Amino acid sequence: MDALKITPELLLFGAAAGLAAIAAVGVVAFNNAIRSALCLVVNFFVLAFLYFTLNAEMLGVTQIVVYTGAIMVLFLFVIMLLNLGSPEALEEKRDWKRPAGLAIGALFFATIGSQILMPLMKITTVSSRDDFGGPQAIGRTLFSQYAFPFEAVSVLLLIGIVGSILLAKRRMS
Amino acid sequence: MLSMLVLLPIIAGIVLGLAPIKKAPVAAAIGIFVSLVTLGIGLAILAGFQADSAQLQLTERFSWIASLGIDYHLAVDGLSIWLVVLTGLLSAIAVGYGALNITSDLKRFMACVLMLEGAILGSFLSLDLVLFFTFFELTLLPMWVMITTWGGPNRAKAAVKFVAFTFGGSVFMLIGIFALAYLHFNTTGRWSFDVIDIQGTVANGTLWAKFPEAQSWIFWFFAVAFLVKAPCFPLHGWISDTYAESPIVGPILSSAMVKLGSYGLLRFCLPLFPEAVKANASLLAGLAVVGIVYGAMIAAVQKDIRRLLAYSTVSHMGFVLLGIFSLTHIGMVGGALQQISHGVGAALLFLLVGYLIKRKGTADLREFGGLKASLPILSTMFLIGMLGSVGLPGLNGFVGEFLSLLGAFQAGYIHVVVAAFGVVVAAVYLLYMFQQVFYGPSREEGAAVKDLRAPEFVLAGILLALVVIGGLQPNLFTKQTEASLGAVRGMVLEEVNRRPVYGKFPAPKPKPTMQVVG
Amino acid sequence: MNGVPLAGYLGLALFMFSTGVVGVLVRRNPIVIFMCIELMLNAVNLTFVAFARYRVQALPDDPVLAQSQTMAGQMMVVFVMAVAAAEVAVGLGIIMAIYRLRHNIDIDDMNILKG
Amino acid sequence: MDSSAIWIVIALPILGFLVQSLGGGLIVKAVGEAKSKSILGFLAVAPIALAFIIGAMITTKVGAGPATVVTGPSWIQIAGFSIPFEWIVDPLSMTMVLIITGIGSLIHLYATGYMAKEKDYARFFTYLNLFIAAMLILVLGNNLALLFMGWEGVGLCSYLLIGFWYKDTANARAANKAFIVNRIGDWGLVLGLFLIVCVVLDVVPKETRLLSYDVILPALKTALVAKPALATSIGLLLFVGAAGKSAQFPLYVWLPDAMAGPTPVSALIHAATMVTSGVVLLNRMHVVFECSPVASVVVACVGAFTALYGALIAFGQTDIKKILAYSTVSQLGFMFIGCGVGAYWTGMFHVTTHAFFKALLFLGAGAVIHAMAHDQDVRNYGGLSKYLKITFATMLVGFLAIAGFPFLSGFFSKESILGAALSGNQAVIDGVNYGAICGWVGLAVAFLTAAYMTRMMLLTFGGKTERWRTIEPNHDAHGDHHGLDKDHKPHEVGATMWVPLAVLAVLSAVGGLVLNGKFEEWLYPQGLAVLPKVAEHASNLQMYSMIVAFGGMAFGAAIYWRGLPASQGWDETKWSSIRLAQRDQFGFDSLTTDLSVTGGAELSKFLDSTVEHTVTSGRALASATSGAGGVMKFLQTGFVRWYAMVMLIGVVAFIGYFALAIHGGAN
Amino acid sequence: MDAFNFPIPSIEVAAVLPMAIVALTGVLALVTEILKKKKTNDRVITVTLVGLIVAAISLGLQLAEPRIDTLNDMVIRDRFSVCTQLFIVISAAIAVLFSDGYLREKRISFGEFYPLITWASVGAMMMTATTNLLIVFLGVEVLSVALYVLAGLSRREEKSEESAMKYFLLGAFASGFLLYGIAMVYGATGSLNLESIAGVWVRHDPTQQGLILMGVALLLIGLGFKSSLVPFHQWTPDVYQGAPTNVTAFMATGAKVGAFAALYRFLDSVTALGSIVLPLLCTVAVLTIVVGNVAALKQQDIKRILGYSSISHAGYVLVAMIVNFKSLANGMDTVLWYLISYVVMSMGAFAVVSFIASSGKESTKLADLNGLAKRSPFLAWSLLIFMLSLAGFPPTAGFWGKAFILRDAYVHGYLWLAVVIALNSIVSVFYYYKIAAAAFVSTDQERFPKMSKGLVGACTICVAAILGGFVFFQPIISFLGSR
Repeated sequence: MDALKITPELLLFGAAAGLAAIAAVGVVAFNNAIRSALCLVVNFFVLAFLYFTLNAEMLGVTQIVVYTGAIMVLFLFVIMLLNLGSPEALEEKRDWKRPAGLAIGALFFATIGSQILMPLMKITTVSSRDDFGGPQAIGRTLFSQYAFPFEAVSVLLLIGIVGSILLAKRRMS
Repeated sequence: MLSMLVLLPIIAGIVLGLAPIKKAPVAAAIGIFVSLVTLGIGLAILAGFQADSAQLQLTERFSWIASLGIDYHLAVDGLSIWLVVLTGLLSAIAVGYGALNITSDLKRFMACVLMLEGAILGSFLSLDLVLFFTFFELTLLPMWVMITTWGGPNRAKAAVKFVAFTFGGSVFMLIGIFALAYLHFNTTGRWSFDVIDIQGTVANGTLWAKFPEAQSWIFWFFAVAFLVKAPCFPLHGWISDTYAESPIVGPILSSAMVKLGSYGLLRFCLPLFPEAVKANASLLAGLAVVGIVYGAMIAAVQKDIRRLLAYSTVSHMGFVLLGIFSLTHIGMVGGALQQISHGVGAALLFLLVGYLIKRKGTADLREFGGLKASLPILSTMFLIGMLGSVGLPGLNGFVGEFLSLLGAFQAGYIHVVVAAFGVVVAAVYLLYMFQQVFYGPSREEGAAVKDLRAPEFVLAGILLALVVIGGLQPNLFTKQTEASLGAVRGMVLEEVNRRPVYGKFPAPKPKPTMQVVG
Repeated sequence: MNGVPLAGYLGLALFMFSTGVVGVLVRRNPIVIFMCIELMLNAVNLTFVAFARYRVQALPDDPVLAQSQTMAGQMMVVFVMAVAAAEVAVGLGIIMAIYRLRHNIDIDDMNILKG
Repeated sequence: MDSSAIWIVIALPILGFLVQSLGGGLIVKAVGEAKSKSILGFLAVAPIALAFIIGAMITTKVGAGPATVVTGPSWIQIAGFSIPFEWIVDPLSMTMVLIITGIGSLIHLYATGYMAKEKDYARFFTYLNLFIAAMLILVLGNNLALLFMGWEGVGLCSYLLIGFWYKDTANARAANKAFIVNRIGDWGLVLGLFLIVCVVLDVVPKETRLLSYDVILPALKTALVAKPALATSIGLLLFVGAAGKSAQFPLYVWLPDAMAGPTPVSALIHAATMVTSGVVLLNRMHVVFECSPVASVVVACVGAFTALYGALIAFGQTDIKKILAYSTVSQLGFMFIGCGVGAYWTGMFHVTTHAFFKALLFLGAGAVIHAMAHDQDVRNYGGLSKYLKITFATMLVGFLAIAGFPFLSGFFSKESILGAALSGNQAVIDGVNYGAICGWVGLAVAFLTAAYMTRMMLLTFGGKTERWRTIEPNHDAHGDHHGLDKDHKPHEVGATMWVPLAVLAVLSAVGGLVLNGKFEEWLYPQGLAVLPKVAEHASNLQMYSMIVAFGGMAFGAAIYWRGLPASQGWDETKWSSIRLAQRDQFGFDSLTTDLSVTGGAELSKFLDSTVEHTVTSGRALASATSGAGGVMKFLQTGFVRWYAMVMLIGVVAFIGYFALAIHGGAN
Repeated sequence: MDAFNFPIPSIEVAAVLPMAIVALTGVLALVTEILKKKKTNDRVITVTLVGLIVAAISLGLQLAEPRIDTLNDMVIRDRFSVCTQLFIVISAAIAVLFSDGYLREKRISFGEFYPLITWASVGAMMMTATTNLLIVFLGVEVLSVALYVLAGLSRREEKSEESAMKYFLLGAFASGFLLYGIAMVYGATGSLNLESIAGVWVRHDPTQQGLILMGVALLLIGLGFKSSLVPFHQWTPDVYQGAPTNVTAFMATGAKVGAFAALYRFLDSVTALGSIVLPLLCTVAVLTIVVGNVAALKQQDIKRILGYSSISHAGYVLVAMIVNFKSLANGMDTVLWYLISYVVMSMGAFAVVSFIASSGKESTKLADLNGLAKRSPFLAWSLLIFMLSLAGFPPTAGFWGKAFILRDAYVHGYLWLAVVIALNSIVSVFYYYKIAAAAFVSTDQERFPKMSKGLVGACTICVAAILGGFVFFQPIISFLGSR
């Protein structure tokens, strides 16, 4: 604990983390699906920022492009398409599952937290090279050591394409 | 020879089941032919059987699963020889009965009977535990098909009960089999599921000396399977529904099948777990006694004639178990003899009950009455069969019961006093049954029922003759078994290194030692 | 970003993950549930990156291996993103298909299959 | 004739049985029903008569030496235990052979007439011949197993014959009752056998014929002399068997009901032969009882009590066969007194004379019943001596014999029993001479016997009132006879029926005189095995006997000379409570029947509906399991969020478990 | 910068060849499907089957080969992976074999089914052939995403879509945990390889132990979901019931083999944590067995019953792994035999059930099987044999599977688990019985469609495998490379 000094970096992290946390809560708390989605976008942006703070520039960029740019747009698109934007479209009931879910979630948080956060509290120094997150490093690794998973993902994406076509196309038989 | 005995009916059954035979008489003819050939082989084996020896005869042994030491191993000895003949006989009777009475899908019926016969024979002849288990379980399938296809209104329930009980018992035996084989492996460094091998290790004491605490539970795991089959109180729950709901051929064949229980005890439990047997003999004899009296009491309040006889089976098999667990020579011979006697006697009664049901269309005792007038031959046969079951001296039921009780008495079991009382209750329910069916005012409306036709008479007559012969000359049925029983008894009672060992019999003739045991 | 403890990132990630989990439990809109799952995945991604940045020195002094281990975390993130994309495509497809069939995607209305 | 001819004696009735059973139907078919009866009748009587002749010839050769054993093939033969078919030819067995075949052939002859109108003629004689065969096996078998075979065989025939008219359910019930009560006795007998085997084996370990008399009797003597307790156990167990077969209290209950059978059956089986098997058994196994005063006392006392009890009940009966049945019970009690006090031969003496006069009485009663269209109620009789002269005359002899009229057969045999009881001191425990007490009881019973027999005779034959004329004719159940109309006169029976009556009357009259005092020498030439001889005569006993006999008769005559007293008439509400109690066997039969039958049935039903229905059938287990299945079905709600929550609970449980594990002994 | 110049890893073609063949088969099938002119899918099927058979041959040739680690240690070829991959391919092939008739009767003309099922197989195969968590994750996702789609294949049926939705949401939820677990393990060891766990655990470093334990727990949850272990099993019956029967068949067999293989690899790597993991695993195994069997008792839907039955079988397999925990390689025969016998018997059962579908309708209540024995005795008897095998009766392959689990349980001191299995086997008889018996109830209704050759072929293969597997146990297990 003694090592923890208040530094500008820490303050900046705190602010970002707070924003991310608030956004995350917003995803769950807003009844309106669009608001949830927008909160998620905010959250993803902050995450991208945090990746930058961790020197993982490539991932930060990808996060913005893939998640915020593609995935979340897809979400919003579907929400709009199905006209689920208004709160009336899908009324959220308050039932016993809410407090129960919250309680169990809190228990989950507490248990894992107690196991991984406490022992790691002291670690404040980074251990990897600062350039570890650059596009070059990523690219070299991806196409050498990670060639196999790279190919595997191609199968996965193919499934995604075929599958989404299959599920979305109008001709049912 | 033995393979032929086992495989002929099974293969014939499968072929018959698959063959596109449309005409019932053809199927009947094939069924009768195969069953008679099987019976003939059985009789030939009996004729060539060397009576004074406990030796395993006609051994056939091939490696099946080499890495585990599981063999295809068949052989016959005194414990099994008569059961083999009994099975062949009852199957022939069942086939004959089926040919006369089954109207729907006779082909499949014949296939079932033949497969069941093969499975029972296989169980009696297998010396490899896994092979035995296979045949033991294989008996369930044809029986199940028989119940579900030709059974009574509650056949579904009865069938599942039958399967669940039997399987429930045997699945524990499966654990026991593999545990035992493992212990044998651990002792000798060699995998084997062969009774002969394992018994050798038991006989020289190495196996249980190394694993003394395992003996008791493995014994019970084996015993439960056999006690369910036997059926021994309190594991007899399947028999009532099974007998009442299956076609009458079911109980007839089951009269051979339940012997798998007592045979299994003799073949496996006694030689392999001598100390556990000695420790638990009194308890098991006690269960047998409870079964004798309890079965008789429950039988006495049954309304369905087949249920009554089912409980009578519980009661009668109690004598078998009592005799076996007396661990005296007389008792064991009595038990072994009672197996055959009950097989013949119960089959006869069920056959006759089948005739009755066919004539009256019901098995409810209250619906019968006064049939003696119109069915003189049937009633006479029934009377003799019933008296055999009651245990009248001169008929076959008596000798086995008498010797079992005497053996148990010699062993110092005080429960004999109660068991002997079971004979009284047996008279109660059997006479009651006879009275309900044949005595009293006639209850027939319209045309009188017809007495036995010639083929029906022949079927019952064969069994009836055996009932009488078995009562007057029981030696015929005991002389082949005595040497083997003596050996088994020695395997239990002798000191570790003096125990007889399968395959190494210079086979001293069983000594007539009759000390009180226990 | 010296001075920021690893536990900070991990704690944030854990919080996001837990929030996502709670969201799955309490929301009825399958799209939102799915978004919550995305939240969980992103939390895990953050964990990976943080570990990649902070944790590799604990391992033997083999620079190549050390680098390889550093990269492993980032690689995970890359592939998780790809997987998320495929999942989103299929997941939203399923939601669309259901919507076409019953014009309602309330998760609590879906229990033909039960018992 | 050589002893081995005994095979022929046994084979003859078996042959008759086979001919009747297998050929009966064929003969009927071949010659027609009417003609067949004479053929079948001849085929039934001839083997028995022939057996009697051969038996008699063998008997003449039987001397005082050791018994001859004729051995045949083995029956049960296993290592260490064997039971051969072997026959013992000795005075005891031959006495019984003569009674069985002699009386048997007479009764067969009688039955050809009595059953003449019966459809199932062949079946009747099948059973009857089988009975003779079984009875012969019982008495001739040289081991207890053969005895048991015969024992059960006669029980079976008794069962079959009691239920001969099976269409009446009551008859079937009576048959069942007889068989089952006998089985209770057999229970004791079998256990006794087992005990004997064990005891004998200790003495002669090498022997295998562990039930043969020539082996066990000496062995038992050796073993039991020093062990009276063991002897008592064996003795009592055997006595249970004997009491069952010989209708001793409390196992007598089947015998009165057994009267449901045709009357010749009652005469042969339930009076002359089968019921005396118990006495035969006691004579055979006397060694055991000699070694056990306790068992002897029990035998004597039960006998005395039974004698008294039977006699008392006989007063309350109105059915002529029932009167005779209780009389039989009572007389059997006498025999057991004799055996109990150690004078086994007196029991046999009484067996013999009783066979004569009781058979005679039963057959006579049969003739009466026959004449009265199967009405058996003595209240419906009266004044029959006029119509049934021969019957009356012969029955009178029988009556006098049983009543103890001096110098008739019953007088001698009864007197020898009582004499042995009063003078002997075998049945003594702790100085109390139970034998003597039994003797005095017996004397009282003799009085009662004379009285109730007088009652029966007077109600049947005496008086002027022909009560049957005023009674609604009784249509019997099996309907083979016409009812007796008011105008109809009772007819005397035909020759086939009265000839046996006459023969038996002669035997009853002179049998005692001829045989008196000879039985001891005849049956026990070497004396008893352990005990000293018992004197047969007590001082003044003859006088006492005469007094009680005449007293009894006078007592009976005083009441019944004029006919039926109203206090015993048809209106049973007017009966005195004592008389009612006598009629109802003092409530014993209904009590035991209720207790055993109803109680047993209730217990069985209870077990059936509880243990059997729920436990052993696996129902309880099955429903519990399926209930658990229902709970799981309920938990499978079909809601995704619920599943997710269950998953998360699982997750928390998992991680919680690991979190705790790390503290509680990781590694 | 040069430090990032990782060398191109060595590639042993043989090790990845089967997966590559199957993946390419999918592509080829897709192309064939796109190019097809006629309405039939015959060509697609031919292509798929040929591809799968070629893959099977390439696997068969590698059965006895030594272990290879290739592609940066991301792919392992050893006996276990080859065997399980073979099982997966067999499973897919049989599913393909009977699918044509089924899909036609269901009026589902999507030829895309065939490429998707081959790709799903690729995912399952990836799971078996690696100890790298990234590959495990990707395998899980490839398999799952394909199955999400396949579950919703019957677009007109609400239950199909519902099952797809449930499967998808819960599956993604579970992958989240799996992934988080991977992150923990990575955080502790710095490696994505399972084999690194043991080495780190023994250091007793408190900063690592917590991470490892949490990681292990979360991985277990993720894999437990795929293998449907209690309490992560609830999706199973619903999805099995709702998905088209041929898809369910593959889900219950091929996908399960993949899941168990991953579980096997995972358990193999955490032996060092035995004292902590085992009690939990035992509890889970018992719960899984009991819940699966007991819940099946009350069911009326055949596919649901089979779903619960597959849960209980998961428990049995878990027991096989638990009792051999200290040295899983020694128990490999047991696990492998159980898996292959389970694949054929379960596949066969679903194949028969698929016969119910007729003219676009499919109701899988027990009563819908009535009359099968009359319509097609062959199928009814096949079904009976499958049920016998599932219940573990001789003479079927399932008997050996159960027997060896019981043996192993006893040998390694888990007699009580053997007894639990024995007791539950008794329970299982009741519901297997219900299914078999339903087929033999005769009705005159002619509801069943024309029998397709593929169905007959699939059933024949399964029956032959089950009966042959009993008799020829020795040659088969030798062929699978047993020592």
